[in-house]
Amino acid sequence: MGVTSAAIAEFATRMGDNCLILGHRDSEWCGHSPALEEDIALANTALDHVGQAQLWLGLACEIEGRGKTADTLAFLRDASGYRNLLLVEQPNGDFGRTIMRQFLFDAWHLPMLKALINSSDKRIAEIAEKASKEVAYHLERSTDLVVRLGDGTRESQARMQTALDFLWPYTGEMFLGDALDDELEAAGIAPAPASLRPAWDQHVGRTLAEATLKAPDKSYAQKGGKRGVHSEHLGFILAEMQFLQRAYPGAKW
Amino acid sequence: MGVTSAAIAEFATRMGDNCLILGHRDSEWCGHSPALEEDIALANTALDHVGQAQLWLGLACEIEGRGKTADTLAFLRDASGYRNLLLVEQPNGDFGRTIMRQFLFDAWHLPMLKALINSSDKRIAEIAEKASKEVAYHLERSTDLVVRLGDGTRESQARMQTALDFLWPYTGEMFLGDALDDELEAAGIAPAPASLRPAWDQHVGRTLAEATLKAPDKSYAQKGGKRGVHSEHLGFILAEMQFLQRAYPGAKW
Amino acid sequence: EPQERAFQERIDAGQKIEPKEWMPEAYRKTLIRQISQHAHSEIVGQLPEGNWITRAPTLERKAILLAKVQDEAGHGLYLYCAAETLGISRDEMYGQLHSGKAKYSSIFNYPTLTWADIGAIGWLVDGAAIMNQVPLQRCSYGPYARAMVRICKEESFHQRQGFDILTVLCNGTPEQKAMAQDALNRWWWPSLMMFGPSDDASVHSAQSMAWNIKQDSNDALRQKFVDQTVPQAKFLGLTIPDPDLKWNEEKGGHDFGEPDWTEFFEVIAGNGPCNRERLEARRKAWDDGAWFRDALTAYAEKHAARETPAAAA
Amino acid sequence: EPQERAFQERIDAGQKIEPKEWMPEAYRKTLIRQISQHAHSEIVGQLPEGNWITRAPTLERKAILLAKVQDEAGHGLYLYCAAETLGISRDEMYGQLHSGKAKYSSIFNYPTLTWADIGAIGWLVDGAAIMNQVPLQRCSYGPYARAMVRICKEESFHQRQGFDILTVLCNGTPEQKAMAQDALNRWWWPSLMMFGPSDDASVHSAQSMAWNIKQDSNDALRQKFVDQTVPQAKFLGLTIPDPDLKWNEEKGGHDFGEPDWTEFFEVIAGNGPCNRERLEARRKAWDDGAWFRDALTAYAEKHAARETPAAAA
Repeated sequence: MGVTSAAIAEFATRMGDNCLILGHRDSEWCGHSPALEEDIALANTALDHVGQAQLWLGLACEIEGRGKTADTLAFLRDASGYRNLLLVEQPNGDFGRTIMRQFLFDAWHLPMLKALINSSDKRIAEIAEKASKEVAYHLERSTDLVVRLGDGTRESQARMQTALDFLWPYTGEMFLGDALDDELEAAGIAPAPASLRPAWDQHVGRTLAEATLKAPDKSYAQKGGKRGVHSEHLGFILAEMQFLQRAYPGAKW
Repeated sequence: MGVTSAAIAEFATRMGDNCLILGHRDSEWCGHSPALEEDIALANTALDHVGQAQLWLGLACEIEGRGKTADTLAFLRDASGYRNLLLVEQPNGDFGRTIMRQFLFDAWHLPMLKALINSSDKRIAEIAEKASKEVAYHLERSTDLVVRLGDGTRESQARMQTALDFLWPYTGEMFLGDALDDELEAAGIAPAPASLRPAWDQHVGRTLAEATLKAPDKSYAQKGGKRGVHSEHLGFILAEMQFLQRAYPGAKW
Repeated sequence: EPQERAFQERIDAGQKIEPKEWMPEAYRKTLIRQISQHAHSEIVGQLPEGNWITRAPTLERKAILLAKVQDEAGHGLYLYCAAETLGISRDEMYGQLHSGKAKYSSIFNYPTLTWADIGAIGWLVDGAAIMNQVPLQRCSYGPYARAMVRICKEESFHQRQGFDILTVLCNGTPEQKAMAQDALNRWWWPSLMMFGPSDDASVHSAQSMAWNIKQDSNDALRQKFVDQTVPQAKFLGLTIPDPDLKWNEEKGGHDFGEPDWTEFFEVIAGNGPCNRERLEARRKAWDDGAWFRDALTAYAEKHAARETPAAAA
Repeated sequence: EPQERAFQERIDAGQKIEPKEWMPEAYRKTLIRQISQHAHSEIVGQLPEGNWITRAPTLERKAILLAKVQDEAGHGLYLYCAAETLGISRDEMYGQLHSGKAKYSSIFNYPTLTWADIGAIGWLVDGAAIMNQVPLQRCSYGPYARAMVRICKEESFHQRQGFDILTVLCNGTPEQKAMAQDALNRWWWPSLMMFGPSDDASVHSAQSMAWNIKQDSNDALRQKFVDQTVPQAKFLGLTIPDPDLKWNEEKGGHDFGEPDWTEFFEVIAGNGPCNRERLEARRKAWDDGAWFRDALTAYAEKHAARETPAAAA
C-alpha cells in the first residue's frame, strides 16, 4: 500500500472540517429557528456533526502522532489550514437556505460515507459506519423539508429556488478530485470524488423535481476549500469559534 | 494631590475604550453606508476615534509603566477588562440608530473633553485639547443629521424615534459617578459625571425638539460598562478585533 | 359546590387530575399560566446559553452545551403539550409571550458574559430550578407531573455539567478562577430571586398549595437552595458575594442577606439588561419563520387535498 | 466634419477638452463608460479591504487602513463628479452598477483571506492601478485628468503602505512570511490580468489612443508592471508564482507566463469567487439607505418651502 499516512490524515481533516464548520453554522440557529421542532432537529444535526468532527480530526491527529488532539486542530488552525468545502461555510441566510445547504451536503455526505465503509483503512471504515447512520437520518430529514418547502407556498418555493441558485456553484467542488484523492482511490481508501456524482445527481434530481424546483443549467464550480483557499466567511467563523482557546493559551476547559 | 496614578490610568482607559469600541462600530459601515458621503464621513469619525483611543490607552500604559502599549490594551484584554460605556458597544442597527448613538455620545463627549482641557493633569489636558476639536465636528455633524432625519419623512422620523427609544436606557450611565470619579473630581483631574448632565440635556433637548423627536419619559439606566460588566455584544466585537494578535502571539505587524 | 368539594378531596387524597376530567376554572387558568410560563422560560432560556455555543472552548464542551440547549427546547415542547391539554394552543401561548402578556423566568434577562457563566447557569440557575421543580413531579395535574419527571431527570444532569465546568475553571489558571468567581458574583443574587419574593402573606400561594400545584413556600425553597449551595461553593473555593452569609447553628441552616428586590421588580418590569433583546430575538425567530410554517401547512393541505378525491373516487 | 477635425487637432496639440465644449458623441460615451467604471471600481474596492478593518492587527494599521478605504470612497466621489460633467447623474451610474450593466475592476471579485492580502492589494493591485492611471493625468478630458492627479498621489502612498505591510510580514515569523507568500501566490495572476487581454488588434484601443484617453497598450503596461515588481518581490524574499519568469537580456525586460484568460473571462462573466457578494453588498447598501436619502431630500424641500414664502412676504 503506497499511501502515505499524511494523505490519510489530510483526508480525515477534510472530512472533519466539513462536519465542524457545517455543525457550527447549524448551531448558529439555536433558539432562533422558525419552530421549536426545528430548534431541536437542527441542534441535533449540529451535535452529530460536532461528534463526527471529533472522530475525523482525532484520527488525523492519531496518524500524525505529534500529540495533537481534535481540539488542537479545531481551535488552533487559521483559515488556510482548514480543508472544508466552500459550501459548508456559506452564511446561513434564511432558514430555507440553511435547509438547502444541508440537503446538498447530505446528498453527497451519505454516498461518501457509504463508500468509506468499505475503505481498506479500518479506522476510516469504522468512523464511516457510525456516521452513516446519523447522516442517513440527516438526508431523510433535509430531503423531506426541501420537498415540502419547495412544494409549499409561492413564497416558500421562491425562497427555496433562490437558495438553490445561490448554493449551486458550491456543489461542484464536492466532485473534483486532486492528486490526494487519486492516491487514496488507488489504495482503496476513499472513493474518487467523481464517482459520487451519479448517486448525488439522481437523489438531488428526483428531490428537486418533487419539490417543483429547478437546478440551474450553468454550473461554474467555485472551489478552493479542499486546499485551504476559502471564502471571506471562514475567517469570521474561526475568530468567534477559537476565541477562548486563543485568548487563554494552554488553559484546560 | 492624593490621586493615585492607578485612578488616572483607569480613567484614561475608560475614555480610550469608549473611543475604540465606538470607532470599531462605526468602521463596520465602511463600504455599506447609504451614500458615498456617509462612507467618507463615518470612516473619518472612526479614524478620529481610533486615534483618540491610541492617545488615551497610550497614556494609561505610560502611567502604569509596565511596558504595555495601547495595542496591548486594545488587543489583549478580554471583555471584563474593558471599561467603555454600554452605549458604544450596542449593535449598529440601521443607519439611523448609528447616527443617533453617535449623537448621544458626542453630546456627552464634547462637554467632557472641554472640561478635561482644564484638568490639573497636563497629559489629560493635552489629549482633550486635541480630541475636542475633532469631537466638536462630530457633534456638529451628528446633530445636523439627527435634525434632518428626524424632520425628514414619516419613515425617517419613525426610524429615528425607534433608535432614540432603543438607545435611551444606555445614556444614563454617562452621568453616573463612582468612587473613582469622586477621587478624580476632588483632585481637579476630571469633572464629576453628573456635572456634564445639564449641557447634555440642553443640547439633546434642543436638538430633539428641532428634529420633532421625543425623549422617552422613563429612564432606567443600564449600567456596568465602566466597571467591566458589559452586554453580550462586546465579546463578539473583541473576538473579531483581537483575532490576529491572539492567533499569532508576539508577532510584529 | 359538591363538584368542587369532590375535586378537592381527590387532590387531598393524592390523586392525579387528568385532562378530560372536571376541574375548577381557576385551577385550569392557574395551571395554564404556570405551565406556559415555565415553557416560555425553557424557550427563552435557550438564548443566554446558546450565546456561547459557537464559542465553546472545546469540541466536547460544545457538544454538551448543544445537547443541553436542545434538551431545553425539548422541555419547552413537553410543557407546551401539557398546557395544551388544558385547552390552549401553542400559538396562543406564543402570542402571549410575544405580546409581553405572559412572563418567563426573569433570570434569563441577565447576559452570559464569559464561559464561566455557562457553568454558573448550570450550577445555580438549574439548581434553583430543580429545587422548584422536584416537588412538582408529585403535583396534582397528571400531564404536568409527568412532564416534570422527565425534565427533572435531565435538569439534574445539566446541573452536574455546570458544576463540572466550574470545577475545571476553579482548578485552572488564576484567570479562569477569577472568571468563575466573577460569574458567581453576578449570578448569585439573581438565582436567589428565582424563588420569588417572600410569600408568607400570599393568598395566591395558599390556593396553589391547596391544589397541590405548589408545595413549598418561596422562602423555604430559597433557604434549602442556600444550604445546598454554600458547601458546593466552598468545594469550588469560591466566595459567595454576601457578607451576611453565615451558619446558624440554632436553626440548622444559613442566615443570608436580602436580595435587592428593587432590582428584581425592575427586571420584571422590563428593565433588566437583556429583556428587550430576549423578546426581540423570540419575536424575530417567529416572524422570520412565518413563511416556513405557512409552507408546511400549505404542503400538508395540498397533500391531503390530493389524496382525498382519490380516496373518495 | 470640420468640428471633429478641429476637435482631433486640439487633442493632438495636447489641449484639454472641458465639459461645456463640443465633443463627439462617441468620445463622450467612451469617457462616461471608462470614468464610471473606474469610479465603480473605487466603490466596490472598499469592500475587500474593508473586510479587514475590524480585524487589523494594530491600532496604527487600523487607522491606516481606514484612511485608505476612506480615500477610495473619495476617489469614487471625484470620479463620479468628473463623469457627471459629461451629462450623466450619479444615480444613473449607480443604477448601471447595480443592474450589472456597468462593470468594475474584476480584481475586486477576489476575496481577502488574510492580513497579508491587505499588503498585497496595496503593493500589486494599487501598483497595477497606478501604472494604468499615471498616463491618464495627461489625458485629453480636463476633469478626468485633474481627478487623476489627486488620485495618483494618494495611490502611490497606498502602494507604499501595502509594501510596508508585506515588508514587516516578510521580516516576521515564519507563519507571517508564509502568509505573505500565499498572498502573492493568489494575487499575482489577477494583478497581471488587470491590464486586460492583449490588445494589439483592438480597434477600440486604437480610437481611445487617438483621443488620448488611453496612452499605452495593455501588454506594454503589463510588461512595465512585471519589470517593476520582480525586484520588489526579490527585496521581500518572496517568489513570484510563475515558472516561466526570467530576465531577458535582449529585450531588457522579463519574459513571463501567460495568465489564465479562461479564468479572467469567467470572473468577468460573473463567476469569480466574490462577484455576487460584492454586487449584493452594494445593492443592499443602496436599498437599505433609500429612506436615508429620501429623508435628506424631504428635509431640504421642506426647508426650502418654509423659507420661500417668508422671503416672498
